[in-house]
Amino acid sequence: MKITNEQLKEMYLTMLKIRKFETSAMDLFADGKIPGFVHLYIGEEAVATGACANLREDDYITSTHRGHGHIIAKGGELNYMMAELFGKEDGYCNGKGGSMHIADATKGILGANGIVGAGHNIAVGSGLAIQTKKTDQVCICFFGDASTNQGTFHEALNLASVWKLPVVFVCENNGYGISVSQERHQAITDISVRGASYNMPGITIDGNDLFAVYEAVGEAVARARKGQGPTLIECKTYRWRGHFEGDPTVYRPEGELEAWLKKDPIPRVEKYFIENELMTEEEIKEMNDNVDKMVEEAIEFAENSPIPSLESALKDVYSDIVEEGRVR
Amino acid sequence: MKITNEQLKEMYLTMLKIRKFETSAMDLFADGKIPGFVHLYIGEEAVATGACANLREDDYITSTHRGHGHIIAKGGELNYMMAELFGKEDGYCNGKGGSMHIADATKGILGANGIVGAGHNIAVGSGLAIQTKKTDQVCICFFGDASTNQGTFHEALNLASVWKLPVVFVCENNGYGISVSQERHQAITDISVRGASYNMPGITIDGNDLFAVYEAVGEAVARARKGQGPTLIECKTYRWRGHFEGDPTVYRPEGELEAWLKKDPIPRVEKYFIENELMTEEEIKEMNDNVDKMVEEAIEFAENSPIPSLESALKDVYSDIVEEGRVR
Amino acid sequence: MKKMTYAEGIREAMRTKMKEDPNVILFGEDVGKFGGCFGVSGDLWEQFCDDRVRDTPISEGAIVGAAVGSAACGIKPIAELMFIDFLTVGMDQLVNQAAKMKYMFGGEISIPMVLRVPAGGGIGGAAQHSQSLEAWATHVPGLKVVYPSNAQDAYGLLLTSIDDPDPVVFIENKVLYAMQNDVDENEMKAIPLGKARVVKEGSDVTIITYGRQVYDSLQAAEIVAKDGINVEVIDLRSLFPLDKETIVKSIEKTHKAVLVSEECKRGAYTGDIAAMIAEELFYELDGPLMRVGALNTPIPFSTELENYVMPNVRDIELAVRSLF
Amino acid sequence: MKKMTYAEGIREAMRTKMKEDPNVILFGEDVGKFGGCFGVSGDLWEQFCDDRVRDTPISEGAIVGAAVGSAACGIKPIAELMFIDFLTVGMDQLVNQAAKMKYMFGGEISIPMVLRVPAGGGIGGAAQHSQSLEAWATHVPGLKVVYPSNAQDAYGLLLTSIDDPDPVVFIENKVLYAMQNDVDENEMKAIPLGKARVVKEGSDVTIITYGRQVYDSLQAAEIVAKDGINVEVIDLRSLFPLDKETIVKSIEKTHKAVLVSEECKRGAYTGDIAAMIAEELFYELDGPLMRVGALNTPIPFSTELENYVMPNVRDIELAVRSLF
Ligand SMILES: Cc1ncc(C[n+]2csc(CCOP(=O)(O)OP(=O)(O)O)c2C)c(N)n1
Ligand SMILES: Cc1ncc(C[n+]2csc(CCOP(=O)(O)OP(=O)(O)O)c2C)c(N)n1
Ligand SMILES: [Mg+2]
Ligand SMILES: [Mg+2]
Repeated sequence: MKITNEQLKEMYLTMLKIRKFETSAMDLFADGKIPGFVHLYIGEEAVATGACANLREDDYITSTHRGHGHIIAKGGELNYMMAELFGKEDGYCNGKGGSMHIADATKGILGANGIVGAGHNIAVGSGLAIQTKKTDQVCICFFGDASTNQGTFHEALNLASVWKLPVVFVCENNGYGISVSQERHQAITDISVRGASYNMPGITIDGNDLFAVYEAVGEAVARARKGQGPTLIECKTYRWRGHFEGDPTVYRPEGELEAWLKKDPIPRVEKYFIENELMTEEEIKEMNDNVDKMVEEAIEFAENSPIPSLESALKDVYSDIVEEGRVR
Repeated sequence: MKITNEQLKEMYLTMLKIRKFETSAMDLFADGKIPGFVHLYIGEEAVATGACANLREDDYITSTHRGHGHIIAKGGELNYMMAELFGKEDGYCNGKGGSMHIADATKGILGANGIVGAGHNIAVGSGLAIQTKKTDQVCICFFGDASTNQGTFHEALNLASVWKLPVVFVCENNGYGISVSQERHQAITDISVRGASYNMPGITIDGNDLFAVYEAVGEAVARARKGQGPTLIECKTYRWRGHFEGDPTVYRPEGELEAWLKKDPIPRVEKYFIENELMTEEEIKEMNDNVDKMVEEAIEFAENSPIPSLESALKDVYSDIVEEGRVR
Repeated sequence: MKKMTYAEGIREAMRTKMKEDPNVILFGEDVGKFGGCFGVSGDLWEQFCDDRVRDTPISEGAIVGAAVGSAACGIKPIAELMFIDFLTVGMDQLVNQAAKMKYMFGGEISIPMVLRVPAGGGIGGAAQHSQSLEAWATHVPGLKVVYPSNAQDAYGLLLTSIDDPDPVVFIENKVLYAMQNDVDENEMKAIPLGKARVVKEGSDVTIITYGRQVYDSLQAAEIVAKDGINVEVIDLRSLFPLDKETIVKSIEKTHKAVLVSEECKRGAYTGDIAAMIAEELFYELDGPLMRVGALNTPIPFSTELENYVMPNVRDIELAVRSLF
Repeated sequence: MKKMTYAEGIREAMRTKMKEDPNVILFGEDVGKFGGCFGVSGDLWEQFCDDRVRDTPISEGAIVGAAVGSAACGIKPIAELMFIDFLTVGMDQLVNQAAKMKYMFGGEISIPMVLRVPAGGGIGGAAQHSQSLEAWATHVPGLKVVYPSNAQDAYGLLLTSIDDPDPVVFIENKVLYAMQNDVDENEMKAIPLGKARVVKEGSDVTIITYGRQVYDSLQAAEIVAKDGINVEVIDLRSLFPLDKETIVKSIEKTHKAVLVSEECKRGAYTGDIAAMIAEELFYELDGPLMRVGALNTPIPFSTELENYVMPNVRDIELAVRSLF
């Protein structure tokens, strides 16, 4: 699979958007501007970016509680995302969803999800819809290592494989489910071995290597488009922050984070740009500045967006029924 | 593992008890004496028998909707079983459970189960209890091929393996989940490959070969008793009858049943007895007659047992609360 | 007028919609060649083949989840669970996904799925195959809950449910499957959700019920009619949306009500309706709100015990009489 | 008197029982070194180590199932689900196994397990992390359902629940975790299930509530007291067994009732209690049975919307006033 320079720059831009969006979300949460739970994607940017770079706008993804990265990579707009994190009216969900429930139907984003393991079968359903409509779309299902112990993982992979559905299962193995390390939540090292249970190809790659992710997912997407069925891809990566903002990460062995910080996926691409003379230091800096601006704009957009009207709380429970509100 | 002659005769007796109990249940259901659903074990006798022959009375089993064979093999008494099938007061559950819900705590039988896949995690719990009490008991978990697509299978095997619980997972692969053949419910041939997903030993054996079952489960039980963790054993077998009594089995390819009838596990043992001069034809006949009598007695016991009192319907919902009944 | 069973009503509604719209598909355990555990899908597989009538593995989570996901992508899935008792296995997908997605996502995504679930006792199925769990579903904002009592309603309500943009839990009563009803061939059409049917008009007391208990209620009404008690019987047809208007009108007339369902009484949905009446129509009432349900036990296996635990005509009759 | 948080009350009850009986164990996601998502298990892992305080994989079915199976084999497991919303994932094991085993098996097997589940809104958790699902559990014969409102009750009720031979769903309110209450050190002992507490005596109207709404109800009572309305507030403490006696006595005195919970109103357990009152105590009532609950929507994320959807002091006040 060949990556054009344009594609690579596009991907780099995406990674920057994720990194900077998340860094801002981190600060805003600390400042008390974002309520609820926030799970950041910092350190894992290459996975969502490399994977989604293989998708068309009419392809689908399902996401997780740690969804900002997936959504940005699939084309989600920073303004609406940030406004949603703030719980504002102009947010993707009009303030009703928050960080864990962002969706964008127009971009095939079937939603972040607060239930670990729930996306797996939604992705299967998406594959079923594609197969029923006989199009060549695909769906990428993103999920964490710990979610692969959920029964839904098993049921989804089994069904996708029996029905040969166009779903690519992308596991983000960041070594932990909250505080529980992989070796304490499953007795295997490579989650990709689980593909064999469904006679499904399974591979393990370096999830901090944008090129590796792009390529592996690209092949799987091509197979899926051709009706050759699903694939399981395990991307080894690491989350830099705690599980959610506020997590003191007492469970991390010393030095672990530091070792992973060295594997930061972003400088790896920058180095490639420089070495291959695709971008200059200045161009890189400019792109960074641009993204900084985008994120600032998003924050401004979010700050300026109104608080949702109270009546809006009653809307969209059903398509056709709106119950009465409070008298108070 | 060496089998003594006594053990072998005991196992043969067990197989006969299962076969004849089930054949009677079949007739009684046809005669309208047994209400509800009845799932028969005919053809699969070697699995339960060979497996349970490795267990002590204080070991545990969990069973399924097709549970009669497991229960007999673990020492369940025909009288109480038959009375339960009739829904009578002297049945194992005082008529409240029926075919799908027979248990005998004194024999470590944690219950047949009407929910496909529910036994898996109950077995895990049993293993957890054993580990907590630090005894050398084990639990055998019986389940069908189609149940291995239930999320519970996955969660149970994963947890049993992470915690190294003394559970032996015995899969009865009879080729079908109701009307759906294995190739249509999963994309694999040998279910034992799924052990690898949990770093758990997995083997496939001929489930109609009593010796093979006895030996394979024996090794797994020994491992479990020593604290070396769980094992997955797939026993290939076949159910001679429909899924439940009344099933017209339209889904079976021609000749399939006939081929399996030839692999009847019972004559295989009889042949061994004769060839090795362990039992004469007459002794075999005598044992058969004895079992016929046992089953007849069980039917008589069931027929003579009273219908449960209506007030009993209100008992045993809780240990300490009995609500009011009907006024009517 | 022609005869049709309840199961046929359901099947024909599926056939009608599947013929009309290639995006309507059916899947579940053994719904294909086998024709469904209760024979409801029957010959649909022969007509629509593997792609549109699919046998699934035993994976209720995946069944409900696939319904949610495909519905989110523009398909109109009908998913069948073999027994409502197995909803426990696919509950997350129904409650946390299907019911909430439209709301959580600010209206972005609709889930036009139907989940068909056979419910109720009366077939010796014992504790894990006989439950009535409609109360769980009615308690979940975002779900619609339909429970037909006869072939014509089953047909008309399922047509509507399949077309409905929201997730519908379509509850079918196992004992009714084989029951034949007269259907009016000119009236084989969609029935809106949220419209109850006054099965029998009366002036003295209102029985509010649905599903199988409609028949028991009518019988009880006949019995007490001999003593001059004129019962009105309302078949709710859909539990949510609830036809409050019809309930209110009836109670304003009769000033008495008996609520009947097969649910175990504690926590039954009839309790919620009774509570609504006790809150909003209190001054219309001139007697206690009686409720008839199953006893608060799991459903026992033995036929005699099951019959004792389940509500019957006599229980309804006594509840009605207690008000006079 | 000393101060104790609700979370501490729960933790100390577990500690007491774990010290007393080696068969009491605790497991769930991140309950070990991490100390639990809400810090409830705290330092228990340090005291009792890996064997008795176990982190599990993310597998709610296995967590509840392991509780059922180990309880059936003579252990007294305490299983924690991180949020009650995840009950949907382990529902089968609770409803079809734990609740029914004793009955289905004719009394042969008991399931002395406790399932601890944090419930309710108020922390910006949005639709999938804020539900109140007690009504589901109360509708299942075989389950006991406990819902403490303060540290002392949490302690005493959990002691009893751990010793109870039947499965107990022990519901904890997230917002209360950090709330400090005065506890009477001489009264740190088991509280029987099924005994409500009259938190405030009154003569004019009875508020029946539990959990977090006890505090809102007391505040509302204070507000209306200024206008001479003397409210009695009952904290149910256990939803099943239900202390009917205390309810009956109070209503025989006040003849009016308001039922308050955080559940969305449709299908709430308060409806069942209201229905019971409307059936059995109708002639004691001299006004509508008022109910206060959350709106019938999923819980929205934005703080303002969440506050609007959730019931509050003003709603209770208005419900009380409407009766005078
Ligand atoms: C059904 C369910 N169980 C538990 C949780 C609580 N929870 C949220 S995220 C998480 C850990 C998920 O780990 P993993 O799948 O590896 O994803 P990561 O957070 O590492 O990206 C847990 C336990 C949940 N949200 N849903
Ligand atoms: C959760 C659940 N789903 C579906 C069923 C209906 N059902 C009962 S047995 C069965 C097939 C089981 O197949 P398998 O596990 O292979 O066991 P076998 O019947 O072949 O022994 C099905 C689908 C059930 N009882 N429980
Ligand atoms: Mg992880
Ligand atoms: Mg099978």
